[in-house]
Amino acid sequence: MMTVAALRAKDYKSDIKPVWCPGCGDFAVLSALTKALAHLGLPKERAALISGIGCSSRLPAYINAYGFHGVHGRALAAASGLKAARPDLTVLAVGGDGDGFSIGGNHFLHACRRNMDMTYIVMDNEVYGMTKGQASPTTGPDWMDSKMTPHGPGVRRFQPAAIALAAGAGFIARGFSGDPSGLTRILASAIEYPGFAFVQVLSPCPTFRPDHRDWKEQVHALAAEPTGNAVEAARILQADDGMTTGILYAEELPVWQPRNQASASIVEIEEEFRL
Amino acid sequence: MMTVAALRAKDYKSDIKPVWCPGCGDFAVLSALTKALAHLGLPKERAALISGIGCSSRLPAYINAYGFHGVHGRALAAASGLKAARPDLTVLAVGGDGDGFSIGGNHFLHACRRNMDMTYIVMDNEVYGMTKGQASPTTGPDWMDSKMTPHGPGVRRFQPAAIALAAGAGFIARGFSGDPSGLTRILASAIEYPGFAFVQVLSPCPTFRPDHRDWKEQVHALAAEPTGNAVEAARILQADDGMTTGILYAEELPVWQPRNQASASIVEIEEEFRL
Amino acid sequence: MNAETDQTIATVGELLAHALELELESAERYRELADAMQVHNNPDVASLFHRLASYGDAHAREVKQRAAGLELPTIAPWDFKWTCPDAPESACVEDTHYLMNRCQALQLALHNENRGQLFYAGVAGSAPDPDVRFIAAEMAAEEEQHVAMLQEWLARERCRAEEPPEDLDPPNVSE
Amino acid sequence: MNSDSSSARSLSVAITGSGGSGAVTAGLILLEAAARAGCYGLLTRSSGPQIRGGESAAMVRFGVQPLGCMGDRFDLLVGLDWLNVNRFADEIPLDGEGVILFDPGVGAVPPALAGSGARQLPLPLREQAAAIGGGRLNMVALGAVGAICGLPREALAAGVERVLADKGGGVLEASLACVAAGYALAPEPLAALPAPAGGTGGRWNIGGNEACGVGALRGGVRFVAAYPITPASEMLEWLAPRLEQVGGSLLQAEDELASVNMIIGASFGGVPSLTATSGPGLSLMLEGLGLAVASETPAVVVNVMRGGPSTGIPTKSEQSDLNIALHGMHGDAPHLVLAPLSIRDCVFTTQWAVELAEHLQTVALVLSDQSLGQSRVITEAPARTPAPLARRVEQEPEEGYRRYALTADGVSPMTLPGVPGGIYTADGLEHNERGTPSSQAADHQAQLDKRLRKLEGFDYGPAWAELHGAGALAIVTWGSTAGAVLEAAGRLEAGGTPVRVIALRLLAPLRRAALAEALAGAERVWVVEQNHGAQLFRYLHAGQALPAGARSLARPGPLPLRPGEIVAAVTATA
Amino acid sequence: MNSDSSSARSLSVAITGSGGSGAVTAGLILLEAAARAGCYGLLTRSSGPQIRGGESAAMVRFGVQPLGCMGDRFDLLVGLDWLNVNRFADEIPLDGEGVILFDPGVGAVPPALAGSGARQLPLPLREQAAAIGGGRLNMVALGAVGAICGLPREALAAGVERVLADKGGGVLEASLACVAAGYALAPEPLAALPAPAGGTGGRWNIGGNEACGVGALRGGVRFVAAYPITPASEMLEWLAPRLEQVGGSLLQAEDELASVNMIIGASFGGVPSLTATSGPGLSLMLEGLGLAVASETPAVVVNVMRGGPSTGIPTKSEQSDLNIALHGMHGDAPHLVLAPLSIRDCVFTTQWAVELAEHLQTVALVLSDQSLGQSRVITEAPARTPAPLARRVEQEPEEGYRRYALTADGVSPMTLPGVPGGIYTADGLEHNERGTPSSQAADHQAQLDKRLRKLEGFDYGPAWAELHGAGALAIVTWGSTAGAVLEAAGRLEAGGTPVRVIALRLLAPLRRAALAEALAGAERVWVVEQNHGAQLFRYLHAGQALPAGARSLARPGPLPLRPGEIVAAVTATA
Ligand SMILES: Cc1ncc(C[n+]2csc(CCOP(=O)(O)OP(=O)(O)O)c2C)c(N)n1
Ligand SMILES: Cc1ncc(C[n+]2csc(CCOP(=O)(O)OP(=O)(O)O)c2C)c(N)n1
Ligand code: SF4
Ligand code: SF4
Ligand SMILES: [Mg+2]
Ligand SMILES: [Mg+2]
Repeated sequence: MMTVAALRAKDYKSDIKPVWCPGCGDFAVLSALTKALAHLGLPKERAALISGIGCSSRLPAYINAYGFHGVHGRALAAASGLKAARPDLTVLAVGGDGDGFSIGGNHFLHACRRNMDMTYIVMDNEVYGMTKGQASPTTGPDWMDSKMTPHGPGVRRFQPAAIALAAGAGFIARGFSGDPSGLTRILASAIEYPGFAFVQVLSPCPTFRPDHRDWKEQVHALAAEPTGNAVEAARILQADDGMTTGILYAEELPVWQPRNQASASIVEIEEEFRL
Repeated sequence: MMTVAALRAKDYKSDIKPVWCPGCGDFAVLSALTKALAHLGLPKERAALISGIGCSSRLPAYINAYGFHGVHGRALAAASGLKAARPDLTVLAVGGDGDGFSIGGNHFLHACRRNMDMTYIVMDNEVYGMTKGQASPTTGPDWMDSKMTPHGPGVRRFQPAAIALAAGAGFIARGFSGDPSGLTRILASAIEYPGFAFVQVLSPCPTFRPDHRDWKEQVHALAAEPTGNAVEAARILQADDGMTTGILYAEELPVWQPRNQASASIVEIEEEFRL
Repeated sequence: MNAETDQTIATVGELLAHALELELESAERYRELADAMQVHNNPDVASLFHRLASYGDAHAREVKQRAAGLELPTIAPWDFKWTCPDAPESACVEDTHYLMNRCQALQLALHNENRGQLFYAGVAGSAPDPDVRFIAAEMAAEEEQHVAMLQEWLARERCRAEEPPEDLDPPNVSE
Repeated sequence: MNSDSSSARSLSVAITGSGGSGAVTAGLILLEAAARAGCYGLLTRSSGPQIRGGESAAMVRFGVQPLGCMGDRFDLLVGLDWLNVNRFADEIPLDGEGVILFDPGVGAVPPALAGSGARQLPLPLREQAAAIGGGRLNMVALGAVGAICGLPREALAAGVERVLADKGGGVLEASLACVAAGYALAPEPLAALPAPAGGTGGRWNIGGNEACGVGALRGGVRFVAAYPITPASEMLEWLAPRLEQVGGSLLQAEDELASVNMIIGASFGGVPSLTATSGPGLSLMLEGLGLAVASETPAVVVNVMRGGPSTGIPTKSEQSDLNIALHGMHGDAPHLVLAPLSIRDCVFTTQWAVELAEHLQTVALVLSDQSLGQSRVITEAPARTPAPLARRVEQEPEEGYRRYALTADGVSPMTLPGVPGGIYTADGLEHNERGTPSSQAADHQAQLDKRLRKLEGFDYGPAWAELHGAGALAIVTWGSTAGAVLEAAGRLEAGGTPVRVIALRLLAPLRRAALAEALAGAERVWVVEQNHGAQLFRYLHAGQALPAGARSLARPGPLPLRPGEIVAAVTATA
Repeated sequence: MNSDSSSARSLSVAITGSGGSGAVTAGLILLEAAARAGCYGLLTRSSGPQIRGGESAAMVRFGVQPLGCMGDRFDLLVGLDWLNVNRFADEIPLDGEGVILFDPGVGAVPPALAGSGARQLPLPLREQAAAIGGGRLNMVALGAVGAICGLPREALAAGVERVLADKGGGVLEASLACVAAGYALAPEPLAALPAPAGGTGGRWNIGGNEACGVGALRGGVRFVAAYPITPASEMLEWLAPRLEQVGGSLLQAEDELASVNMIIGASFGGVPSLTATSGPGLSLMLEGLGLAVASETPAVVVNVMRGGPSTGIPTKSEQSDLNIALHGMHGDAPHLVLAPLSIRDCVFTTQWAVELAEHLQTVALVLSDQSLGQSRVITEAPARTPAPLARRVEQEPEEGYRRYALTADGVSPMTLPGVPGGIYTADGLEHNERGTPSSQAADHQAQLDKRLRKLEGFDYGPAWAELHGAGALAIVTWGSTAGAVLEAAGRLEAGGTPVRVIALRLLAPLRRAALAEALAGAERVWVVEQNHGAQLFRYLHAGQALPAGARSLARPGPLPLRPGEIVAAVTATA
């Protein structure tokens, strides 16, 4: 009960100063994540953060935990390998909407199916921040501010939550960087969830999407309790406007983790070749 | 009215003999597809079939139309490029469950979203036939016949139809190679559909999945009319057992096709650089 | 944004836990902003935020002293009883810009201190426990001083609207 | 302060400042102004790791002759502020002849710069800017720079008008006023270039990425699929609306695996197609490119190189992707590799690459780099080359048409979807002449021979390299480094050492005989390139194209190779 | 019929037949039987394009000395039927000394075979098989082959028992009866090998893919992520259950982009990790491998080469992935490339690759190929090598730990997640010693130098190559081709021409000094390899490691290089 918490959020912050633009939503994600880690009291050297490439993917270096800043789109693959080999670690994959849903879409699908015990945080700003503001899969069809898609991408948005559900994820949540407490709570639940926990964070990019100031007005918390019924969730998520925050679906599903129980020596195994 | 069709299915068959195992479901797909093409009366040189790698991906060479047998998993990408550049052609992408849902999963997601006017036929045998019988994304978690996954893949099946819907496809159907007429009808509708039409064909691999002889008993046609309501479809597909055949969802959605209308000469464009 | 408490704060321990969180959070956030400004070559604003952060530190120390001997409850980050999205005194990140000037930074700080003040005033007005009300009122008064101080600084600042708001240079690209 | 000692008389000015100070904008205006004054010029830039608002530097060099590289030193450094300026110390070499212009109000010149011994020229820039509504320090500084460099007032005004044309809100007016104030502020011109001969007639102000875009359009590219990546994105952003104007299109793909396969699909459809990327993206494209080689589908990739390996140094230039470009595909997969030798040459080389790829039904990789792609140049308008090489398309195929027929020149006539009687299935599996998969030794050998023959046997004409001079000292180089090498050669020649320069534009297939001829009689051979592994040097040795005693000057990025460095290297052992 | 003329006295038998005829099973039994009779042996196979039920051929060679390749000719061809047998004509060279064994009931020997002049030996195989319940022609033929080759009856029976051990339903019994019947059917032994010295003691019957698996386990690999691909899948299928037995695991990934990044993740976690693939998969892994190089994360890839480019000839062998293995990553990305020299050597080379990758914190590519991977050998049990090179792990890092510290040997001590005080973020961006991203020239140069230094400076000992002989004629080769080269050398020596053979196991970094020493005094140097582009020849020239007059014998697959072909080439110009 009544004690001052042993670890504070700032113990999980590294001494490297973010290169993010002041005002970037990712600062709030960094802060919420450190709070969630502190709240859970995880020893910092037992957590590993794996990312791809993008502004958001710079996050691991800002956290005082082991980190791997890999290549664009492959954070989930590297995280899955790490978790398979080192089930003792708390593994978090983090990145952006481009990293996770454009180039990394396939790993997203298969990580949802595979349901390894890890957390995946996508800082969704509906844009490629790092490369100067091109449309990402979550960008609306009519957004015309990128010269690469002068008429707007013209394509239906990628629906991360609905796709995660169809792909088999058991924990699906959406947070908003403008609601740091709510986000902290979601992140803590996600990390605690035994299995693949997917958290989409609406994390605005004031530099390339100044229009997202509106998000403050648009987000709304899930009215009901999160459902554990996938069919019901499918209906809800298909109809969702993409701005509903909270834990949208949570259900415990069989977790995949390789069975690595030593039972033979190599010499024994090699016997099979002997004449 | 009562006339003899000008083109018969066999006009769409090439003179190359399939390397498929006798009994392979893909023969029925080949046959249904040539019938559908004949029924639609498409000039054969105006159709192009694009595939990846796998037993099923060998199909283009067996059809008397232009074909591209590309690399594993990229059929939809090549098909999209072709359609973007040559909107006048009837473009079909074809392949297997490994090709389309494992290595090609990302292009599947994005082709569904992009909704270009083409047809995608996946011959789903729940196995990698070409490489001798490993588990594919649609293989059940407990299938233990591959030495690569001796305890079975242990992972939830990939749900092609539900994922296609979540990703934004407007035409989603499932056929069965054991029901050639039903399949022909579906394929003809898919080719006619203006947009991205996805057809999953349950096409058994007697060589590596002899257990799929059961499919004949398991498939069942969709009871109701296909819905055009995505929310309703989400509910249905999430609850679906994967063996329902028919057109599962069909709704016209905005088709993406680049606007390539010449309006300037290169010399005019170059003016911008002149001092 | 509304800085009222959405639930009642019942005990002195709870109030002090809130106060401590509020000050630590505010210091942390100002420090983060200071770093961001440093990284973005805005040393004036960076030093201002550093200064504000050090006030937060000092206040946190005061609260700790006040709490000496008391056991403060552990409150999950999301269970703090304020309805505004975050601790009242922590700056709203999305309102910052690398070209912001001291005036804008002070306005942002003022806004936060105001919210802090309102928070304590709210508790002082509504808590059932008179001890809680008393301490909260004291803290509200303290916050009022901060507000006054910031207002004074702001007045000293020759705030000019014509400071160029736009960066004519293109953004950098990387990775 | 004196002008450059090289044969190309020029002035080099660096403008530095932190986010929002407008260093780059000032640089762009200075370049345009110099151009309007009749100069040739070059602008490169550098910046910190921040996305927005970081420190940046614009480096402008202008002079009376075309410029292919930055100089060894700077005549003038303008510090709009000193925040984080140390980052650029390596990039902006100053010496006792140089001048540092600054406003004393922004603080004393930092030791790293002051230590150069450059003369300090404090001017009340800020005060002037403050006096003008909406005034900015960078514009006042720009005015002063213009005066100091002896640029006409009107040229500066014209430059401001062009670069800030789109800005509203009185920015233009305020800027003009600031420039005028700055101009008035400056002392006598400290340096002036001789009045350039001729007008500015047909000259262009163009960046390398745009120039590749122009080359692509000229070459006939009408479809581009791509995924954004630094430093190639500007090419795509330039192309997207313009392709549409000429009846083509650009598709932003989900990743590079998609983009390369998309252009292969489009090209199979008969539309010349291209993608642009940088190292990490190129890595992902190799499987697709191998397919294009094997299926003989034309495909062009412009790879704008950046520091490697892996994510490396994305914003800086390096010539370290030669290896992957030459050898990155599995199996024996001969293809074309080209490299533009200057920003202007991006137009020609890209156009040529497209035409060659189309004609030879193969992959052409164009190795541009960040130093070309993200820099701007003032140059003569690139000449339009006549009679493009076209794709050999069979419009009325004969009965028994064989897509992969074994022809004497190795090019098998191609049909396009839509052509009756030309139906075939393209394949990445080895195949016979009809395209049917085959694992027979004879088919494999025949198709491998054919795919090599069409490349080796083609007559590429003189464009395989730019040749210069005829000394006993030969310098072989490639791509963007050519500019610095040519300037070094000019200096050596001015100093009495005749030099021959062989700047390779066509890297693969290696024109061994032509190179041998170009090297004939050379007594000392140097190979100059900007990478760590001496990739060209090794490649030339691999082709037995270098004499035994050849020497390598290979240095990685991010700093550009400078003429003086090259002169020093090749003369040190003379 | 006479035994091979080479120094290794051996018999070569091919068994062909269409789907269901059991040619491969018969071959596997023959190999095992020969082994039990005290012979060394080798089995390769070939098949049609059908997935299942196509024509196939098992080629078995056995003899009294270890065998590293197939011979130039076959002593005996057994035709179980003649359907599509022409496909194998190139692969099974017959001559007038050879014998063709068949049942006349399956039809006359096809002209392509009959034309060889081989003696025809019709036997009533079918009749015998029909006489036995569940009897099969292939087993009768096998019995006859055994008798013809002079193999003891018991050895055949033991072979049948081992290979068919798992089959139920009387298959084993019927097969034994058939073999006995066939044995009785045959005429006198037409050939017999001299009684082999020594027993079969510690010998193994193992395939190359399995051997790589053994090497991986011995090297400490405990995590594998992979995506199936021909001809590497068997390695994965062998490893999956066995990894588990030693406390590790195998994860079947969604694609190769995933698999390579998964092993990087696992390796970052401290677990030695590996993936196996073939050309198309390797192409997709290059970006990930560049990341492993830059972030200094150990990673091993066994690339089982097949015919290229693109999908190429997936079921056939070729050594054409040397280029991509050496140079396929963008940027300057030095790493290790190794190639096993035989099936047996797959064990050592893979183990060594793992240990080197771990120790040097880099990527090791192992270039196996289809001819190793999918063949089986009877060989001495591979010796266990002692004292593995381990990863340099910092268990108790000091304050201020620097992950990428600049050390004298270039290896920076690594911490693993879980170690307090060792926290760092691995990065593929260029970085400083701490791992913080940096675009400064000094950091880039220092880290590039370090990553090269750790590879170049390491003492690899004598295992970099297998050296043999000391003639004035030197043959340099690599990988699987070593077997044919060594046999060719044996023949040349038997013919009075001393030859030295340098079979490279470590291809990168190139051990230039050691190679120069090995080549010292050689008057004629040949470089022998199985690809179209003379990739090794060019690579050695690139490293200036070959004398000017060196000659290349490079020929693509699918046919294996044969000893006679090599002898002919190197003596033709003698
Ligand atoms: C293979 C590859 N392709 C492209 C890039 C260029 N690139 C870097 S980050 C990025 C997109 C970043 O967008 P997102 O993931 O949404 O992150 P954000 O910057 O918005 O946080 C791209 C395309 C790359 N680094 N590697
Ligand atoms: C990049 C790459 N990885 C792996 C392979 C090997 N491969 C060929 S086909 C195939 C799977 C085929 O499965 P599927 O698509 O379901 O087709 P099927 O044979 O079952 O019809 C694989 C893994 C390849 N050719 N290329
Ligand atoms: S560009 Fe956008 S996403 Fe990137 S740091 Fe700046 S605000 Fe954040
Ligand atoms: S292996 Fe299976 S999928 Fe492939 S051809 Fe045979 S039956 Fe069809
Ligand atoms: Mg983003
Ligand atoms: Mg399949």
